[in-house]
Amino acid sequence: MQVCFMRKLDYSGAIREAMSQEMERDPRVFVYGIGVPTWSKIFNTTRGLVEKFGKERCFDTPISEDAMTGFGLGAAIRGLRPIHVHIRVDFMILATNQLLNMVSNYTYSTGGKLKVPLVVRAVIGRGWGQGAQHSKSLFSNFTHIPGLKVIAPTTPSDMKGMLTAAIRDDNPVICFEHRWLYWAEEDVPEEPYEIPLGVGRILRPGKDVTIVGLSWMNVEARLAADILQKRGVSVEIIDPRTLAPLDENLIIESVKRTGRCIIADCDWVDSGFSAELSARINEKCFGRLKAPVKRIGFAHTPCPTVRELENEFYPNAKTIVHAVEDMLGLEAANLDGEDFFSHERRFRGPF
Amino acid sequence: MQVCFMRKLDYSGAIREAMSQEMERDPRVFVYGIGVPTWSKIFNTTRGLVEKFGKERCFDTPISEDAMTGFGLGAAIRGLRPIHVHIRVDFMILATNQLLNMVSNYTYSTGGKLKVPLVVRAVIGRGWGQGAQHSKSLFSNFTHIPGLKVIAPTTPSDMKGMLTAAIRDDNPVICFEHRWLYWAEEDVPEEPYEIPLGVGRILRPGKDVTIVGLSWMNVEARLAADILQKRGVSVEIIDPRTLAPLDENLIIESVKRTGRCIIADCDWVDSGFSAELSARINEKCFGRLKAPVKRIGFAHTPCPTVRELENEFYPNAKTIVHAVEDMLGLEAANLDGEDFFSHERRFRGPF
Amino acid sequence: MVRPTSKTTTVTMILAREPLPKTTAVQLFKSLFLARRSEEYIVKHYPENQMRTPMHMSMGQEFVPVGVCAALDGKADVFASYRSHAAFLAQTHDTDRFFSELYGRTSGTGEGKGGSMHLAAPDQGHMLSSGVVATQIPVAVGAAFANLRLGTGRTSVAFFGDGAADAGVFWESLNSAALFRLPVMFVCEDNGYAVDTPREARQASRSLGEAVRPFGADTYEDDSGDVESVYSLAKEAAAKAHCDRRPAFLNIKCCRYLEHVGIGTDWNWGYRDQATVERDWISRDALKMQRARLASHQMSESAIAAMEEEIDKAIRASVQRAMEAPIPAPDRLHAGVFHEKA
Amino acid sequence: MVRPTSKTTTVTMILAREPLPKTTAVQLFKSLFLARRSEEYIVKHYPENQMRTPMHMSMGQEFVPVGVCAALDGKADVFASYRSHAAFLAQTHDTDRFFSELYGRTSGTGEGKGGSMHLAAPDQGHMLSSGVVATQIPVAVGAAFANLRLGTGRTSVAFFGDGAADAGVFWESLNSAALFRLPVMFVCEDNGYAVDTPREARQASRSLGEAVRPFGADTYEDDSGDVESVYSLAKEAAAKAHCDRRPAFLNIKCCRYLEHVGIGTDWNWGYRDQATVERDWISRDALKMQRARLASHQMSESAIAAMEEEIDKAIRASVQRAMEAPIPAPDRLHAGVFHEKA
Ligand SMILES: Cc1ncc(C[n+]2csc(CCOP(=O)(O)OP(=O)(O)O)c2C)c(N)n1
Ligand SMILES: Cc1ncc(C[n+]2csc(CCOP(=O)(O)OP(=O)(O)O)c2C)c(N)n1
Ligand SMILES: [Mg+2]
Ligand SMILES: [Mg+2]
Repeated sequence: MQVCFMRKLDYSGAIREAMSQEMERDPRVFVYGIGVPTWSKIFNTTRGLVEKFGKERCFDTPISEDAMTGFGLGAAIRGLRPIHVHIRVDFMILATNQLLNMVSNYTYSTGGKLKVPLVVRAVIGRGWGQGAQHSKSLFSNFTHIPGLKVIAPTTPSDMKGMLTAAIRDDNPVICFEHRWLYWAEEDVPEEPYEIPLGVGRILRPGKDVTIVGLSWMNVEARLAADILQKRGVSVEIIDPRTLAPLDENLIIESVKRTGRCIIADCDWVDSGFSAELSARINEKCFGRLKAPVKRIGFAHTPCPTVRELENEFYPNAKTIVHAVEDMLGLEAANLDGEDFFSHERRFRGPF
Repeated sequence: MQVCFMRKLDYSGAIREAMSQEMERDPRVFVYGIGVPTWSKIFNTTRGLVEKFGKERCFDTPISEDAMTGFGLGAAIRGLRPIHVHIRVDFMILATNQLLNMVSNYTYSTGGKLKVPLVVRAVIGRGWGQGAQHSKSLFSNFTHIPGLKVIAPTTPSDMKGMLTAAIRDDNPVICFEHRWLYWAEEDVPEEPYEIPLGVGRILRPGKDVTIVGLSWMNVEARLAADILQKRGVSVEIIDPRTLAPLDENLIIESVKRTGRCIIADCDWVDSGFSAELSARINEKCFGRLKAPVKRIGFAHTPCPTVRELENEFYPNAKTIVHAVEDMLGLEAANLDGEDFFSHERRFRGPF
Repeated sequence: MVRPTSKTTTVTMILAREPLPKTTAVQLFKSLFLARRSEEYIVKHYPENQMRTPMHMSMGQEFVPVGVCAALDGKADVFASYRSHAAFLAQTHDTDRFFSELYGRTSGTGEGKGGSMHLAAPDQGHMLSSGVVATQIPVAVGAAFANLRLGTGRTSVAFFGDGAADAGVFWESLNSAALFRLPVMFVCEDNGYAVDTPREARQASRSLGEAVRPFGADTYEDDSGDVESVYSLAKEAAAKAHCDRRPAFLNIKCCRYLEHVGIGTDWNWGYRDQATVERDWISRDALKMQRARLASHQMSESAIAAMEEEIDKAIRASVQRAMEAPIPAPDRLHAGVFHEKA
Repeated sequence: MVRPTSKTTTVTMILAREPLPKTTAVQLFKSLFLARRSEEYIVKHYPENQMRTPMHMSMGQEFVPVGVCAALDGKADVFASYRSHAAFLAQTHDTDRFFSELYGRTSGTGEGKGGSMHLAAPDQGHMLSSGVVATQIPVAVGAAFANLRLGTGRTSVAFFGDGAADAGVFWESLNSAALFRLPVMFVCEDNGYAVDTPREARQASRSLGEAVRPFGADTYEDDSGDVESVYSLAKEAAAKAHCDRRPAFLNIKCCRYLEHVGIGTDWNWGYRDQATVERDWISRDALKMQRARLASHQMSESAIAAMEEEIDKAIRASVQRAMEAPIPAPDRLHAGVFHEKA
């Protein structure tokens, strides 16, 4: 009999706990990046680590993302297990050269001789009117690259298990974390555990339409599903959790069952990961679809700052509800009475 | 009556001529980048320019792609019209930060006040066993980004007209050039002309299956079409030419006519531009497809060096022929007698 | 007190010591006051949550852009970071468009699309501010190239923090500017910290100027905290840069009074000591010093106060206009992704 | 002739002048000869088009990695550029895996997947060479961190060309190594050109060492063209780096004899003058000098020739084995994208 101790933990706590437990378990694990031990503690995800593990294993860096990524690669191939943190994916863009030209093919080009146990955490998600340079997601820019694993867990327990698995993985894993998820709470086991990468999850079973949600959009999808349920629409929500390698079957099976699919992404649609999902679903569910696959994502513009345009830019549960209505030929419901998520209830600036 | 003087010109000549004519026409145009006035002249595409326009308008740079991209942006917003050249897209990766965080949103974030007449040329395509760091295409990493225009002309006359249009465009345009195309020759008008960006082209009309080809893959598609024609299969080839903004209708109309579509890309398939094309085609041709859309591209591995594995990595006309056969339920033909393209007939190292 | 580190030593020191004429002193005071008071209004109104954009306040550092922009007399092309309120106002004095942008209005510098981190008035020489550290620096180099080629007579100025010198692109930009012989002004607003990480925890060099010099720039250092000193230094540096066609690097020590982002103080963060900051910086606040200087120029307290009141009134009016200006209509979201031919 | 630019001046000069013991002289000669002769075989066989990978030849520059790797006596982790034939052979002496990789065989360093630009024998301390300029440099810094943390006693060495110093990441890496107090050896194989662009057309600094020093590295310069000089310098630099936990920067002037990529010469390109190169470099070729030194160590011509013949034979055998080794089966394409748990 295995007793499993649970307690409520939020998503940032789950990240912290996964890192802390792995650092305890394995002295080769370390975490670093701009602001990691100081400042905001990266939305609290690194709180307590420097106190517990010291400056050698939890440290700040110069604003040199390019070199610091190469640094992680070098440490990884020489026996350590680095976790590199970027407080925004927009800054990880400075690491593109190392990630695409180096990290992704070190194992392959050495005929499998070198392993690269490197985790790169990148924060995404909407903030306080942050504009074009602090709002990207760029999932597909990395899922496009062979040799990189890409994860984007949604729930705290998924996060803990998958980050643990990522840290133990001998390959580079990019972990996308939507900042609004840091507030999410649920029962999370206390002991360390792994959730294997490459395995998706049915977040909510349903039969009329499948929503494949990415990261935060799963939360919006759940809100949408609740609303739609009241109107008798049964929504299945699939969280791929790992974007590469993708648990394609889980998605395909679901869409074959429901015959309808909406992909809800928190990224641009054009050449986004939603395109890859749609392409695969269309290929594998050929003849089984009752309606065209629908993709939801950012508007195809740079992200504006002013709230009113930002609200147009970002999709949410409403967007999903209306997409489902459209797809099922239902009339658009009046959603005035519904309680949608607003980050303004959680924080008000300055970032 | 408009007389139009034609003569045979190859693809690199077309690029050279477009740049030269625009530099003549407009003193604000200049071209720069590593090796631009020296060395290989970027596969001959910059030959003669420094002699004609001097070092101020055709110059070499330090190996500083990041700064040199910002440099182009600064020159562009302050009245010049730079053309920045990368002898491989793999080196343009070092410019990702400027392209994604800066160049793409300068116009938007200024409420449309600033214009960014910047052309960035990037060479792609297979060389002499170049391996993982000299083989990428990365179309989708840029088509994903609002605010960037992306072109990949296939024929010399398209190249001349589209590059001319790109240089005259007040927005950033990334121009992908497959190095094997430099050898392509055709009749090209002597005088300057524009082919508008965002307009695709039917390279070959047909009725059984549509092949959407990207860059070099159009050449392979034509070879495939010739072979298939002998077996009575009529192939339509569409070259989008501009990837962003995409001439979606041309493609959709074609696929609606043929009911079948193969996308032939010279890039990785996963989250590649082929995914975007497939997603759109499936959405817009819903119910009109006789078979699932098929995507052809690189194997999902880093590019190996050794020729025998490279041959597995890269798709070609054979891949297309077999895909069409598959799709139409034809038996696989024996292609032994066919004359496929081999770069080894054109060059043998060292690069 | 100026510690010049380049060959322009003597000239600079003399210039810095000569008192500036009264008109310049007044001009500098006004510009300083404009920036300071504008930010005071931000502090006041920000909690109303109508300026919904991250605020990286210039407060304390205003004398750097104020001195430099005044020295260049409007003929600057300014490339600044997210911390660019002061740079924007020093260069443009345009509180209308400034507040409109912060309030996200159609009348803003980017019709609300840019926000605090992306201020732009290219017609007045304030190019787009940038929120990714050091990204604006190479852009300034390219603009200098264009300005030289087109003979505009404008000077390209990059403002950035000490943190930007951690970034490789800073060194690439410096090298390129020197190599291409471009008179770019690289102005480091050296407040000693990147957020709460001190320079010593990010840079191994003893002094930034020392590291910059061999790259082929003339380097200048200033820890006076004095707008007139910066003004003189910038004038000198710009003249030399244009004359020799060499970039100039100005390392101006300064102090950010408020937290990294936001309108509060950060004394409780523990990375710096309030008493020390007050002693070393706030006590010799540049605005205060400049106000005192006006008195020494025989300006009466009431004349100064009247000047202040006038500026204050103008700012209040700008805030008011901004609050009343229209919010962009939803369909503006898709406008302006590309530049449309006129 | 050594021109030391750091504080280690005197020691370095003395060391450099003391003749090395015969065993070391022989070892260096063998290693030089191995690299040179291996490349001569490449020149011979490349036209057969069985080594279908771009060749960036080390010829002329071998003394740099040979001296450095010998000085570190196998305890180096080498991070080299695409121009890494000599570095690979100096570190590993493994002509079998070397030629197998060039021929694209399963027995190669990357079972044919890497090719000339991506040589790897991590078990022997040659990490993956890299074809994108400067990319290997920060990786060396991270490896130094791991080596220090894990107490391996190994020294992380980055070999790169003068062109890599154009790149921002070089300066970031230098700064990080100094900041983190890591004994990284930054070894610039300064052949004066990036392809055919001379350093003066890419870098504004008067000397690279001068620019590097303020970043917190000890800097060394050597234009002797002499493997023993490099050896001594590297020994000294490594000792100091470990002792002071400071990075070392070695700028070793050298000359690429052949074209940038390929097996031919490039005298007809016009960017450098054959006669000058011959006078300044080829006439005092490091291999030739070292061979002469053996004679002064009382080695007979026949003993030297026998040694050469032995190495030559070994290389010929490696080439032969490589040509006969199996080509990877098509299904190997998909193998090794990810590291599989054993
Ligand atoms: C490339 C990049 N990495 C990280 C960040 C996050 N960040 C924002 S401001 C800042 C500190 C910058 O310090 P400094 O350049 O000294 O400017 P200051 O804020 O002191 O004015 C950091 C690390 C960023 N904006 N860009
Ligand atoms: C980032 C990047 N930009 C451009 C290139 C193209 N390129 C290959 S080698 C080279 C010259 C490098 O010169 P240097 O570093 O001095 O090395 P050398 O070839 O002289 O050994 C260039 C520009 C590249 N490989 N990587
Ligand atoms: Mg600072
Ligand atoms: Mg060189």
